[in-house]
Order: sequence, then structure tokens, then C-alpha cells
Amino acid sequence: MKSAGRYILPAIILLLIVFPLVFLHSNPYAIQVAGLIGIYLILCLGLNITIGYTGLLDLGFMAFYAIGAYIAAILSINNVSFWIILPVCMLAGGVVRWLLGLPLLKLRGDYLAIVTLAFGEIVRIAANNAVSITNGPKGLPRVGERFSSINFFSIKFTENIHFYYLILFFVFIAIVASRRLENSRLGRALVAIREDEVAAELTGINVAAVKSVAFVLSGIFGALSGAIYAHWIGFISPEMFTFWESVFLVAMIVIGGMGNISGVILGVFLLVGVPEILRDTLGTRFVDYRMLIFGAVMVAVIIFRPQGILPSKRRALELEAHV
Amino acid sequence: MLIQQIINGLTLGSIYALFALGYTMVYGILLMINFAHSEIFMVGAYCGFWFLSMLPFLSAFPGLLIPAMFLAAIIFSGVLAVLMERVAYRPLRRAPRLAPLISAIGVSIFLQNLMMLAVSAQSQPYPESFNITRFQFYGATVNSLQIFIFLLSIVLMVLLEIFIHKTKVGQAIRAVSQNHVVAQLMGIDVNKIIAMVFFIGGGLGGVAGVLNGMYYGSIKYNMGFLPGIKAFTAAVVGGIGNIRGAIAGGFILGLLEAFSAGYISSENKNIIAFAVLILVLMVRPGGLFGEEVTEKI
Amino acid sequence: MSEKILEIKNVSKNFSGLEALSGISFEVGKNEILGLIGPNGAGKSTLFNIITGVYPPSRGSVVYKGRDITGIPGHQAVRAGIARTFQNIRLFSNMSVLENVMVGRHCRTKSELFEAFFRTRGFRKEEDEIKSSACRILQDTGLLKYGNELAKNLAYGSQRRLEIARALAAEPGLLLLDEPTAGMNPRESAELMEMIREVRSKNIAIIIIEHQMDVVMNVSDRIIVLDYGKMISTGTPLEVQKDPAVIEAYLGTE
Amino acid sequence: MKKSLTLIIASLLLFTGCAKEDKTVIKIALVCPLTGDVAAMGQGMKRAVEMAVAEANASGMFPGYTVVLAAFDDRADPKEAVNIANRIISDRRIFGIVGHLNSGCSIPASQVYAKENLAMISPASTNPKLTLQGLKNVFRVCTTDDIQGNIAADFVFNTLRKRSAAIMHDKTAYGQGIAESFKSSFESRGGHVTGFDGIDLGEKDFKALLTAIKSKNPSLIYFGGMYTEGGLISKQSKELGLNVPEFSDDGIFTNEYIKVGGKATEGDFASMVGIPAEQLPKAKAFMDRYHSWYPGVDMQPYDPYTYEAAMIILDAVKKTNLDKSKMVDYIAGVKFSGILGQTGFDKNGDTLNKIVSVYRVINGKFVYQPKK
Repeated sequence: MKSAGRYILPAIILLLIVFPLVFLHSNPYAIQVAGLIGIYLILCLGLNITIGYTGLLDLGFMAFYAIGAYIAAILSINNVSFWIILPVCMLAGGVVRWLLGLPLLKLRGDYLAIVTLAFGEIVRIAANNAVSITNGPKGLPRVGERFSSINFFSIKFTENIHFYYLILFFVFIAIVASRRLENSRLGRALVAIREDEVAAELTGINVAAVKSVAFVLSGIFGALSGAIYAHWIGFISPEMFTFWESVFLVAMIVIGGMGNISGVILGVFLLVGVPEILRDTLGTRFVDYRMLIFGAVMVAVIIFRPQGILPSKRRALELEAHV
Repeated sequence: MLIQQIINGLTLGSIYALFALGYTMVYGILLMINFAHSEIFMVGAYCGFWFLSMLPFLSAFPGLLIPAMFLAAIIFSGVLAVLMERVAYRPLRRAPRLAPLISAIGVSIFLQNLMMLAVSAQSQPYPESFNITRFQFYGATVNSLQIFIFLLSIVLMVLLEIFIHKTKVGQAIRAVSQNHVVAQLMGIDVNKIIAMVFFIGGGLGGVAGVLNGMYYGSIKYNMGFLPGIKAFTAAVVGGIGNIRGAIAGGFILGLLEAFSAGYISSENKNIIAFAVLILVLMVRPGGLFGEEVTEKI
Repeated sequence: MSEKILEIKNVSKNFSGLEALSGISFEVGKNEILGLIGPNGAGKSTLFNIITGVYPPSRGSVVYKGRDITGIPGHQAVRAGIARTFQNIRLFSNMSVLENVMVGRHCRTKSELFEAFFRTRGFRKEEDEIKSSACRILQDTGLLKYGNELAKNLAYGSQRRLEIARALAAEPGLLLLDEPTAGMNPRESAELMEMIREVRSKNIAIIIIEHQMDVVMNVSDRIIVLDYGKMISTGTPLEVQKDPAVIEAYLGTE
Repeated sequence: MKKSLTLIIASLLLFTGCAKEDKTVIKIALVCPLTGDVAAMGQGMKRAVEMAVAEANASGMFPGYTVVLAAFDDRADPKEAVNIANRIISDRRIFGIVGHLNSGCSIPASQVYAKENLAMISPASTNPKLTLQGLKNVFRVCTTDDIQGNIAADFVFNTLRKRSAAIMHDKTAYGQGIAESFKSSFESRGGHVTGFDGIDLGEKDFKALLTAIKSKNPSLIYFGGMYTEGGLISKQSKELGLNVPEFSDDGIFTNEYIKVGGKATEGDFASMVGIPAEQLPKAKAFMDRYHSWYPGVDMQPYDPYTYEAAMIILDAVKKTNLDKSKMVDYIAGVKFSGILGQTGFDKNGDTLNKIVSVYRVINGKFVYQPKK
């Protein structure tokens, strides 16, 4: 299998790169949805580190998406280059996530979920009220202001396709980072914490510190996707960061398969894809029934596969016998 | 002004408390956050609405109308909650912890849209159930509806306390919430008890819905969402799973909201409410009345 | 006896009024096997939890290899060299047998996020070392053939051995075993005792809580008897068996 | 690694079904929230465009063609709005867009429509930024906030001769915008503003805030926002003994407001764009047709604007005889007389129809109050 396997990965990557070129003119919708799925992939792969690997339920992850988006917007209006904004947003996301984590990581499961929910709401309401900074409900950029565009050497990022490749690049990084984290000392420690936090502490894992690393890592991915999306859509307003968005992210991870990269990817496609497909199939006559059906589909899928469609299973390692 | 805010806070608090009881009881027995409980609250409100508008002839004698309306709301919401548990949660009894949460989210989306499509997307005005008389004292105005809401919720809470702590079924509920398996070994039909808990929690949620409809005079298919988050916050502040905690949490949140809206800034009253929640949980991770369960090693 | 690895000085612990331990003092030699016996509720597990940093003592101190480690958190106790097993098995059930032991290596390794992301040479070398040392431990404990099985699918006896294997992975100086032979038949108990003697031969000191008298009397160099939180007797297995206070605690007065 | 990437590829291919093109169809796209919190208004907009499309087909406006409504639900979420916008520009048979409702959705979507120079007329997004992006293809038939706020302040100060007002808004782009413009123009006239407070959309209990407002005894409450919250504020302020009229914007100009607020709304005021329906035969006829099409259903505040936007697009399709590229230029210069009176657009795309009339609730009905 090894020889054939060598060709599949490069073939896939090539296909992902070629994909938008085929549809450049005929179907910009396909590229737009693909790009949005990419954004959700980065978000969910980031959140998966907190929920999937460490088992900490987070119901306010959109707060970090918002922090990334708003910092990117404010900096971009004062025409800071995107390639400086990105690390700044990631740093901000990580720091805020770390501060939130300090007092809260000793909380158990559902209590942490509630505190993250509360934090998510606080950020959304603050974004709506802090008119002087975020221009409140009127969103950014204000009248007469413009986001400075991203330019990468000669290319100026304006079309969907530019952002598609930018997002694809970061999706790839998110997948590689998750894979490498999974197969590392830290990854095993995270899963051990999910399995039995007390046993993990007494097996030598500094549970508080390791949890904090995972928690902060998620925050960085959250802020990163916020910064990219702000530049892509060109306008952000508080109504984009509602509680329901955070809940959808959790649903994507759980339905897809917690702690399993392919599972999370499938979950994102399902929960972003199904409403879009329903939009087409239902057309105008049944447009009102889209969300009704979507709710029913969610219940059906989770009852059919409670552990997620692609649950995570530990990879087999080959065993070295010692002479 | 202070007295007026206390009155506003207590009325708001009683609705939150009744609403929070549903969350706490379901969490106590299944360790599950029932997101769809806010839709049961909404359905309860609609049930009261139908009852009032369908049977105008009854409004001739309010004495009979009001109890009948609340009874209908309790039964309707209670049955809906039992149905919801049977269809969406029972298959997931053995599933990983987060699965029922996702199922609850699906049910919540489904019910909201069902009500929007089946009834109407527009907000419906609540018919006057009985004429409201106003009393003045110390410069604050209290109306008979506010007093009725406060008294009804207190009565229901006392009944629940008695039911849970004094009756055989109540004991069974407490047993099941401690440990399903052992309770079953003691001959308790766990499924029946869980259905009972959903019925009670659902019924109380339905009553809270009717009170909300009567008090604010308008209902809508998505009316459950915002108070739902608040009621859940109240349940957690009080100590999730603890009935007295939910009641206390409800009133605390109601008063907190009234005072922060009145004295600080109404724009940020929700921020203040959520900030208090985070502070409480940092100081007492189990909530105010929740007991610290230390794990046996 | 060579110099002492663990000193317990006048340790007491009370839980809201209940005095679980009062005035416990003893020492453990570098590769001594110390048996800890006593009726249920005598405070044996409480003592274990204090030594392994689950919670601090109300009074008194714990000194390990001359360093005062009273009240340090659990993971630092393990890094210092104190590893343990649990009364009711607490393995990482959905992780493989090999991975359970690899997690045991956690406090002995140091690659962080950066090394993991860029798979530095040091990281890859360390990962291989973790895997190979884990395999060696599994081989020594006879669990290598189950390497890729999920921990929860192992037979009861093997799960007990895996817990010990995981503890050994942290290269401890002192191993605390909490009723390791509970629920084992005599043959399995004997095999486990063999394994414990082997562990001692790698000069790791052992404290073992055990209810099966023949097992603990046979394997221990010295015995401590606890009753209602107090040390009522200490000495070699023979001395302790004849000590009237012990007999009274166990069998009650005629 | 391989499995996860194959998954991405397989699923991406799912979305590439290209739309089959039926030449005999003229599509008018409507994008607004049909589910979610603001669905009531979205449903109203859908009814208005369905009516316009049905009337166009019945009157044989396009012989040989059928006019079809393509309705999309953006759930008031900017992300979905941009998705839909890209979907619309890839459908060759869509000639123009009526929408969106929320400014947060209209602004990003307008940038997508601009790529294909597709005409977009918003009946309800009042954030000034929408038409200040320098996009030629963006128009709106509803006025921006400053006009309504200004006229309301003038009416309160000069006609009602009130000197102090408490201002509230629902913290949306629409409500807060109008409240801010009322505040600045009321204060510039020398009026005293006792407070400027925001409330949360969907909130029901304003008693605590109204108690605080009552203590400053304003002579009027100005509310920027929609009928549900507006009605509750009117009801609860009277219940608290704060018997002052509430003055609000076209967001409450529907008898839903009176239903929610009940008897308490007696004497309240609402500003509404355009000349009063009674003085405009076409508007009166529209109202009657609307109620005959949808008996027993209350008209939402933006239904007339939506109907007008649809009619302008249909008119443009006819006058440019189905040449999409000329639509934008035609609409920019159009002089359309419809149910909102004479509608034309300035260089930014805002409606020139700046007339705002004030109405008062008199025994349960909105009655036009001519400015003295």
C-alpha cells in the first residue's frame, strides 16, 4: 500500500488547488461556499483541541472569532499590513483565552461550558455597546473607512479565489498541526486528561498547564479565522457572533466525531453543506421549511451515530520487542 | 424608586425561578443541559394564549378560567417534555455526554420553526385574562398581576419542595438522580421517573411561559431564547441540580437585572448578569447551594 | 539499612472534624518493601493521598530524598519520584496499552508544542525513546503482546499489571501500590508478588496496602498497622503478627 | 492525513451542480430573514414581492416570459447573506435583487452584486454606509436615519412644544441610528434629553429602566426601533404611571404596535416615510389589494417599500427590454411614480423621496397629523 499511498496525498492537494480554477466563472457560489467551509474548518479544528482532545465543553468560542475579527478590522482600518495583523490577532486570541482559562480551568465540564457561554455573550454585547471602538451595531469599517487589502508580493487579494487559497493554506496548517499534536507527548497527555483527569495528574501530567496549552491553542485558531474572515467579507457587525454560532461549532465537532480530524471535517461539511443543499433543493416554495428540516436532521443524525459519524480510534503503533 | 425596582426584580425573578426549575431537574437526573426547555416555555405561553382566545365565553367567570388555563398549560407542556425525552433523549441515554446536548439543540431549532410555520411568525398579543388593579405604596406602583405571579410561583415552589422531599415518588426521583443503576436495583422504574421529572419540569416551564405572556402581553415563537439563557444562568448560579438553588438563583438574577438596569445601565445589564455568574462560579465552582462533590480516589 | 528515601513526620489529617490520621511518623529505606495494613477506614488511603500530593496534610511533613515535599501537587510528586496505583483501577480506558505506559513517561520528557509542530530532531528522538522504553516496560511486565489493545479490553489481572507498568514508566524512586492483589486468585497474587520483588531489585522502594495477610506478610520487609488513624504497631512481619494490639484491632477482644 | 483531505475533495464536488438555465424565465431575487428572530418582517417582504410578481404575470407585462420570485433566507446573518449573493450572481436569469433587510447583510452582499453590476434595491437597510461605498448598483427606497430623526425632532419641538425627552433605542443599526439623529437635532433646537438608553432586541422587561426614566420625568419618550419593543415600552411606561406619549419611527407604523401596546398606545406618535396613503390613490389601492391577497394578515412596516422596489426592478427590466447590463443606469435615472409617491435616486443611490409624515394613534388607529 505504501507505494500507491505515496501518490494519493499529492494528488489530493493538487485537486484542491485546481478545484476553484475550474469553477472560476461558471459558479462563484461554489468557491464562496468552499471558502466559508474552510473558515469553519479552521474554527472547528481549533475548537476540537479543546472539546475533542481535552473534553472541555466550550459554548462561547465565537467570542475569540469576534476578537480576531474586530482587532483585524481596527488595525486594518489604520492600514496595518495583513501579515502583521495576523500574528497580532493570534497573540491577542491566545492571551485572552489564557486569561479566561486561568480561573476557570479547574471548573468541571458543564460549569466551564456555562462560563464560556457567559463570556461569549459578554463579548457580543460589548462589541454592540462599545460604539466608540467598534462602531456598535453599525459595524466596521465606518463610513469613509476601508480595510486595507491584503497583498502578497504582487497579488492583491480581492477575489474569492484569492481568499480561497489563503484559507486553504491555513486549513492545511490546522490539519497538520492537529495531526502532529495528536501524535505527540502533549496530545497523549490531552487525551489522558479527557479519559481521567485525576489519574492524569497522578501519572505526572501537569493537568492545569496542559489544559491551558490546549485552551490557548484553540483561541489562536479562533482569532486567526476571525482575522481572515473580516478581510474576506470586508464588513463585520456584532450580529455575526451570536450564541447560536458557537453552538453550531460544537454540533459540527460532536456530529462529525470528537477528537478525530476527518470526523470534524465531515461534521463541518454536513452542518454547512446541508443547509446550502436544502437552499437549492427546497427552492422558493419551501424556503421557510429549511431550518425546520435542518433541526430534524440534527436530531436524527446524532441518534443514529451518538459517538459521531467518524469517531476517533487510536492509531496502532508497531511494537518493538527488546532482546 | 428602590421599592419599585425590588417589585420589578421579584416579578422577573419568580418567572426566572419557575423556568430555572426545569433546567435544574433535568440536569439533576440526566446530567444534561436541556436546550429545548426554552421551547417548552414558549409552547406553554401559546397554550395559555389559545385557551384564552378559544374560550371567550369562559372569561365571564375568571375564577374558573385562570386555574383551567394554567392546568391546560401544565399538561400540554408537560406532555410535550415527556414526548421530547422519549423521542430525542432516551435513545442517547448511554451515548457520550455531549450527544444529548446536540439532540436538544436540534429539537429547539425544530420546535421554534414548527411554531413559526404552524402558528405565525408575528408576535401575538395576549388577551386580558383579568382586569388588573393597581396599588400605590411608598411611591411605587404594584399591580395585582405582579402579586399573582409572585404568589403563584411561591405556591408552586412549595408544592414542588413537598413533593420532592415528602412523597414516595419524590424520594424515587432523588434516588435516580443519585444513581440510575442502584435505583433500578431497588425496583424503581427509572424510565417512568425520568418521564415524571420531564413532566414536572416541563409543566413548571409552561406555567412560567403563561406568566411571561400575561405579564408582557405579547408572545412570539422565539420568546423562549433570551429568558432561557437567563433562567439557565440562574439555575447554575444557584447550584445546578439543586432545586432550592434554582429558586434562589432565579430571584437573585431577577433582582440583579432590575437593579443593574435601573441604577447602572440598561444596555449592559446582561453583561453585569453574566459577569456575576462568572464571579460566583470562580468563588464557588458548585454554585451557591450546590455541594462540593469531592471525588473519591 | 541504607539511608532513608521517605520520612513521614507527625502527619495528621482531618476532614471537617473527623480525624482521619493523627501523628503518623515512619521512614522507608531505599529499596525496602513496607506493608501497610489495618481494618477498613483506618486511614491507609488517606496516607497514600497525602504522600502522592492529592491533598496536603493538616499537620506534619513529608520528606522525600531529604527534600520537604509537603503539599506539592500530584504531578510534581511524580516528577520527584513518587508513583502510585489506585484501589479501583484508573487506566486511560480508550487509549491503547502502549499509550497508557507512554503517558507514564510524560514527566520524564520535555518536548513542547513547538517541537511537536515542527517535528524537530530532538522531538523525533524523544518520541522513539518514549515508545521503546514503554515497550521495554511492557515486555518486563509481560504485557507487550497486548500493546495495541485498548486498556479497557484487558483482563482484570493484566489491567492491574498495566497500572504498575504505567507507574514504573515515570522511573519512580518510591512506588505506592493500593491493594494491587484485590480480586486476584492466589496464582495471580503470587505472580504479582514476584513482579514486586523484581521492581525492588531495581532499587525502587515500595509501600503496599494489602488485605491478603499471607501476601503482605510474605513480601514485606516491615509492616505498619493503622487503626482509626493511629499507628498501633510497626516491625517485621513476625513481630507484628504476635503484637496483642494488632490481634485486638483485627479480631476484637475475647 | 489522506483520509481528511479526500473528504474535503469529495464534499466540495457536491456543490458544483450548475444551475440549468431556462431562457423564458425572468427571476426577481428577494433576500431577507425568513426564519430567525426577524422572520415576521421577512415574511411580510415575501408577501409583497409575491404580489408584485403575480400582478406582473397577470397583467402580461412580459409576453412570452414568466416572472418568478427567487426568495432566499439569510437569517439576518452576514455570512449567509454573502453566500446567497454569490449564489445569485451565478444565476444568469436573476435580473435584480430586492433586499436585504439588515444593513449588516446588505453591505457585504452589495459588494458581491457590484462584481456583476447587478441592480440591488434595499427596502429596509437604513445604515448610511450602504450607499456611501461608491457602488453604482446599490439603491434604497427607505430613507436613511437622519431624515426621520430630524423631522421627528422638529415635530416634537415645534408642533408638540415638548422641551424634554427620554430617548431609547434597540441597539440595532436602524434603531440606534434614528435615535442618535433625533438626539442631535432635538438638542440643537434647545430640547433637553433626559437619557439615552439602549435595550436588547427580544428583551421584554423594561420596567426597571422605565422606572429610572420616570424619576427624571421627561415629557415624551422617543424610541428608535421596532413595533414589538415599542409597544411594550408604551404599555409598561403607562403601567408605571409615566403617562407621556411615545414618539417612534416607521418601524412601529403597523397595527401590530397597537395590538402589542393595547390601550396604552393611545396618543402615541409614529413617523412614516412618504405621503399618507389616503392622499395617494395608488397607495390606497395597494393596501386594499394587499388585504384581499392576504386576508387577516397585518401589513409589516417594510411591505410597501418592498413592493415598490420590486416594481422598480420589473419596470427597469421592461424598459431595458431584458438587457441586464443597462438596468443599473436606467434605475439610477428613473422617475418612478408608485405607491410611495414619486421615487428617484440621487448619485449615491438614496431615494429622493424625503417626505416624512407623522401619524398619531387615535382610538386604536394611526391618523395622519398634518404639520401645522
